[in-house]
Amino acid sequence: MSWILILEQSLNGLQFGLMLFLLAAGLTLVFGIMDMINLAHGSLYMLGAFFAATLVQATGSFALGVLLAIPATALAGMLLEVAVLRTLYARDHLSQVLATFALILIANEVVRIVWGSDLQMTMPAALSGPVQLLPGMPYPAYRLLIIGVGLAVAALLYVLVAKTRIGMLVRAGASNREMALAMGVNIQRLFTLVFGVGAALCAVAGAMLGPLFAVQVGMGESILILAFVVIVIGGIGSIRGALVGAVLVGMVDTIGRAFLPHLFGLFLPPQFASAAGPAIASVLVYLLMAVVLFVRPQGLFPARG
Amino acid sequence: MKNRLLALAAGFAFTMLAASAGAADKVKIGFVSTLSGPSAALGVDIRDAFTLAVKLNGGKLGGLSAEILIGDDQFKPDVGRQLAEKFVKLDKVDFLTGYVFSNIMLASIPVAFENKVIYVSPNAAPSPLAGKQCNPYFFAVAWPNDAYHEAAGQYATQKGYKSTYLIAPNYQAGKDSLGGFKRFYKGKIADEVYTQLGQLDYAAELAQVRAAKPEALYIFLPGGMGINFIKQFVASGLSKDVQLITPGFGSDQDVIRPVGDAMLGLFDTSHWALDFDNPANKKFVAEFEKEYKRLPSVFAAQGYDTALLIDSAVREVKGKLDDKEAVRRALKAAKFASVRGNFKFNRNQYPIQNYVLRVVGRDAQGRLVNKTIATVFKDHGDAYVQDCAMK
Amino acid sequence: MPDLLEIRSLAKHFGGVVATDEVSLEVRAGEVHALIGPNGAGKTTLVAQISGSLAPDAGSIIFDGRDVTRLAQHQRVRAGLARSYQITSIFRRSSVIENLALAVQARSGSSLGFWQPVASESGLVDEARLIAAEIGLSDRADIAGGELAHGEQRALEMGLALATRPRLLLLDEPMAGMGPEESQRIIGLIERVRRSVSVVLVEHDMDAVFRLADRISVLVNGRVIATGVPDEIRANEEVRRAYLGDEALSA
Amino acid sequence: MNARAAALIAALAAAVAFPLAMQAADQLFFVGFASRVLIWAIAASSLNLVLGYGGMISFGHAAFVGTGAYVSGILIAGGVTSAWIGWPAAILASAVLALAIGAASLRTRGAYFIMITLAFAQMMYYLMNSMKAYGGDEGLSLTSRAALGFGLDLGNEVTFYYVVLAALCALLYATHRLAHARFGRVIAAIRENETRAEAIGFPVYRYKLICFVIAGAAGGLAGALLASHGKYVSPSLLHWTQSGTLMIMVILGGVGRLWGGALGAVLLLALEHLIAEHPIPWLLAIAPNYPQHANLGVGIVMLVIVLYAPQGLAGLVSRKRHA
Repeated sequence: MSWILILEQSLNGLQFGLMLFLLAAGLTLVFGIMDMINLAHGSLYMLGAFFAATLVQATGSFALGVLLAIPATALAGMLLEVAVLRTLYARDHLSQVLATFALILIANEVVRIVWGSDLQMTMPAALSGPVQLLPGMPYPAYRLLIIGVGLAVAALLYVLVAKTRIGMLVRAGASNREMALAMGVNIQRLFTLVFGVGAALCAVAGAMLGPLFAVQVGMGESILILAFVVIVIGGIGSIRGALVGAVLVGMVDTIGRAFLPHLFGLFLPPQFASAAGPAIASVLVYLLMAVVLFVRPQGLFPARG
Repeated sequence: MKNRLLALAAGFAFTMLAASAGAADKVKIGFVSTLSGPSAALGVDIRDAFTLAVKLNGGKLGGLSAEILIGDDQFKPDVGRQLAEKFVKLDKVDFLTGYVFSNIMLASIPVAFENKVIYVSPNAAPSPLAGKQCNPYFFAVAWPNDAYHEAAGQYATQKGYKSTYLIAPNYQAGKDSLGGFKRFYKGKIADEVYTQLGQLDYAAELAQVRAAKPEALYIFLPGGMGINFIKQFVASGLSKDVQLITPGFGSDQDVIRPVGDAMLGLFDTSHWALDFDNPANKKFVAEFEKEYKRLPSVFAAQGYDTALLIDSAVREVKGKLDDKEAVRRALKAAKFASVRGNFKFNRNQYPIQNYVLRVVGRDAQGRLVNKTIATVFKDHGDAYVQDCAMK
Repeated sequence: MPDLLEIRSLAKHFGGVVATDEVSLEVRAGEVHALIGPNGAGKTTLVAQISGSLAPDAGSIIFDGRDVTRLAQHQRVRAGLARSYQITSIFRRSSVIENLALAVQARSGSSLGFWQPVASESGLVDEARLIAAEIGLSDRADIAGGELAHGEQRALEMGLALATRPRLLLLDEPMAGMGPEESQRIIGLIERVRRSVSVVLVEHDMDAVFRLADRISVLVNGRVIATGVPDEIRANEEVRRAYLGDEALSA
Repeated sequence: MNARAAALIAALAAAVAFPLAMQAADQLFFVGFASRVLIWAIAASSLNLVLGYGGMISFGHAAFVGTGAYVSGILIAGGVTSAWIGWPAAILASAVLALAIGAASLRTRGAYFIMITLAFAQMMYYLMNSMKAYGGDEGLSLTSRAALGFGLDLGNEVTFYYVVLAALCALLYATHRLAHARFGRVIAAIRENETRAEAIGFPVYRYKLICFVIAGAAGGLAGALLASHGKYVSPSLLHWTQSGTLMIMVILGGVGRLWGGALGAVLLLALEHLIAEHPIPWLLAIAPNYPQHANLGVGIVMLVIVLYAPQGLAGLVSRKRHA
């Protein structure tokens, strides 16, 4: 096993983890501030990808299409918040779970009616080749772009949350909802805004991953569960926890899939290793979650005391 | 409580009435295929070609008016199975057909077998059904699951590739494919990797390929998987160092359309090509393009042949579809002009036919198409027929 | 009198805030021990640690000669340590009798009965009726907890604790939000109960405290600054300064 | 009371007569269909046990149904066809899984609990997906249904239907007994006021866990029946959206009501069938593809129920989590 291979797989893990972070960040804020479980978050990711695929085709420019898809998805998210989700904050979790599960069904069918079950999205031609990172180690340019965008958005989010007044309110809300409520100022508008930001982050993830995966109905359903795992690991309401959790999950998943079967092959009989390797690798992140839960039930970076 | 029960009872009664109304002098086909999701192009091509054949036939199959019930399995075995259940038991179809993917078909066709409904497979032809589990109610119209891969292995050997890396999804057809390749490949296998069926991100696998430094890379990744893989393969820069080989469907029109110029020069093996020079094929390609404004893929050719085969059998038995033995004999005779040219059924009801090497190039109008270069196998059957007890 | 409850150097922090600061105190068998202090002094936090719903960071709790620091709340209840809540916590949809019968059920044998209807166990209901009579709710026995008047709910709140047959009752502001008349009812109830049960009483109503308590501990900023009989507390300069002053004057 | 008893007897009589009528009409498809509906009724009723009776918002119930299906399917595929071995084994396996998942997730509450049950169930989905020995994502096709003995052939649709019906009735009767027994009172109390239940001396965690395990075990039975019914098991049974569907059934039928799960399953599946198979002509004229978008209707109905008719969600766990 060469170092280059390990490095390359780590970059792949980082790329996946950063995209997971974009999803988990919005989700964890909504949890933290509104104490609301939103299963339809994955639908916003799907919507973002469909918007992006459509707009990239319509404008003929990848960058422009993606940039337009972000506010479009944010708007859709805020509309959803105002129309439906707002009434759910005060309700019990069961209602939230059911209503947002219903939203998934609705979103899937609406997308199917509007766009059909899937769309093609192509990456910009200039980025469809490799970049020579190190001697002997070319890396796909597009994946580097994803890593760059992920890091930039994470930094932006950090500045937004740590340095601005809105960020201060958001942090206060995440760590102490009653206090945020007591502050009273435009709390409703703050919620809508946070929701819009969450949706925008979904759109970034959906648009960036669109050319790598398929833009299709139901694309948000599996990745949503991984975002939950990230939040459980990172701690509800914590952006920092979401970042650490997401990168951890991305790394563990990618590296596990890449190396575990070989690792098992070193000290287990081959027929067992080839069966157990992929099986364990596929559940590795869930085992990680179980361990974190056992050691730190509130997650690695609990936002609340 | 009572009212709700009444409403339900009424619902069932309604359903029954509606279902019991059926005509006698027509042929009913249940067509289940993958019609949505990233791999939908395959099922859509089969469906379009099948319905085209029926349309060109004046809406009839073997002289009987044809009713085609279409269902989308959504790439999910359980959905495919439920549709089979409905078509066979509720709609009481005469033939079942359509499935693209072996796993979905394998989950679904026991329903047909148990109810003595013949399944005519337009694509999937897994090895177990060729050998020990061969079944009188199963006809493979296209090609045995291993065949393309055997041809590809033969080709890789002829080219003298010293080491080849193999990737296939972790399911029956995937195992069959790599088994087929290895049967005829004499070089070294660099590694043999099975990925999740339906996987779309291949970053991790590509990194492993780079580390293994093989001379050639053989992939069996149908539909959306292959499209994504080839794009990512090109993006990773591996295409400079490693020769990619695919089975025929792996670089056919459904892949060429989304991937584009990156496909140029790719070699593949197939039992059919656009440029096959026989009247049936010329008519098929022209009519297909006229109807759907796109070039047919190998899947379309298979769907078209499937309709023609059923047509010939229904005509042969003069519409007496209840005589299953007669229908079987008629199907096995395969008295129709196939777009692939000559072929015949082996005793396991899998085809014996030729396989060719193709390369992606440009046609006269500058479009990317597969061109036939050479014949790899002549009158090639499958390796499992000796295990089949059927005569 | 021997000590029924002994608390040794109990400590609890929330982040940087010290909620319980090296608290040590003893409750003697048969006494009513009042716990007073200004809002935020850590009284409820202390009760939570004694009852077992909150784990202390350090220190130990000895009940009847047995270290119960590591025991779960339900185990302490079975050992005879029951509590009532400052904010009424009853089963609002169940009737008074059902509320009490449930508490009786909790201490009478296993509840892993999956088949025999609980309604057929007359013993549970009979005992629940006795307790209903004790707390003065006999004529309201079949009313749902949520529909009772506030004072009645407070009585049921205490009744639920009593139904577990405790030896030590932790009462967290039993008279919270009550008018004088309703308070009298609860005071009367405590007077009756104290004959058989020891009581830790957290209460803001100083009249009630000084009328009921055998001894009083004063908690300020998580620390016990004084313990003694009512007259000692009344006379304690530090207590007057820190807390009692205004109210004692106004009383 | 009398009206209820009459309705009960009428419903039972209809359920018993149904397959005979269908057989007479040569519509065996509907007997198979009804068996499937009843099996889902068992699954939904088992979820109702934990969701409605226990007040735990478990979003991973498909894992228990799926595990039961796999265990019984694997046994049949391995030649152990006896239902007397396969079904108890399925129930036991699901119970053990529920014990493990419950023990970990019941330490948390609120949104955490929902997410963790979801995640662990999805873990089972991926695990079975990658278990090549048991079919992987291809699923496991069985050559026969389980064998019951006593001259009963489960391969016969009508016999199978009656066995499923008997299982459902047994489960509902047991649930009825349980709800009125000591244990039922305790979990009802925990659902209503967990803090107080602990404070009067009930080991709340243990009771919740037991309830969780019983529900998981009953889900395993549904899975075992499902494996035999379709003679096919696949990981999609374990997918988390399947848990969501089960939840929809329970809500439609009535959370915490004895008949809730069964009613919801019948309602949802019958509706799905009617929409797909018998499109309304005038609606078809406006929206030609509407039968393919049945889920849109289901989603909207669910949303409206949750938003505007919360009292319709009877027995709802109404307490909101407090820190």
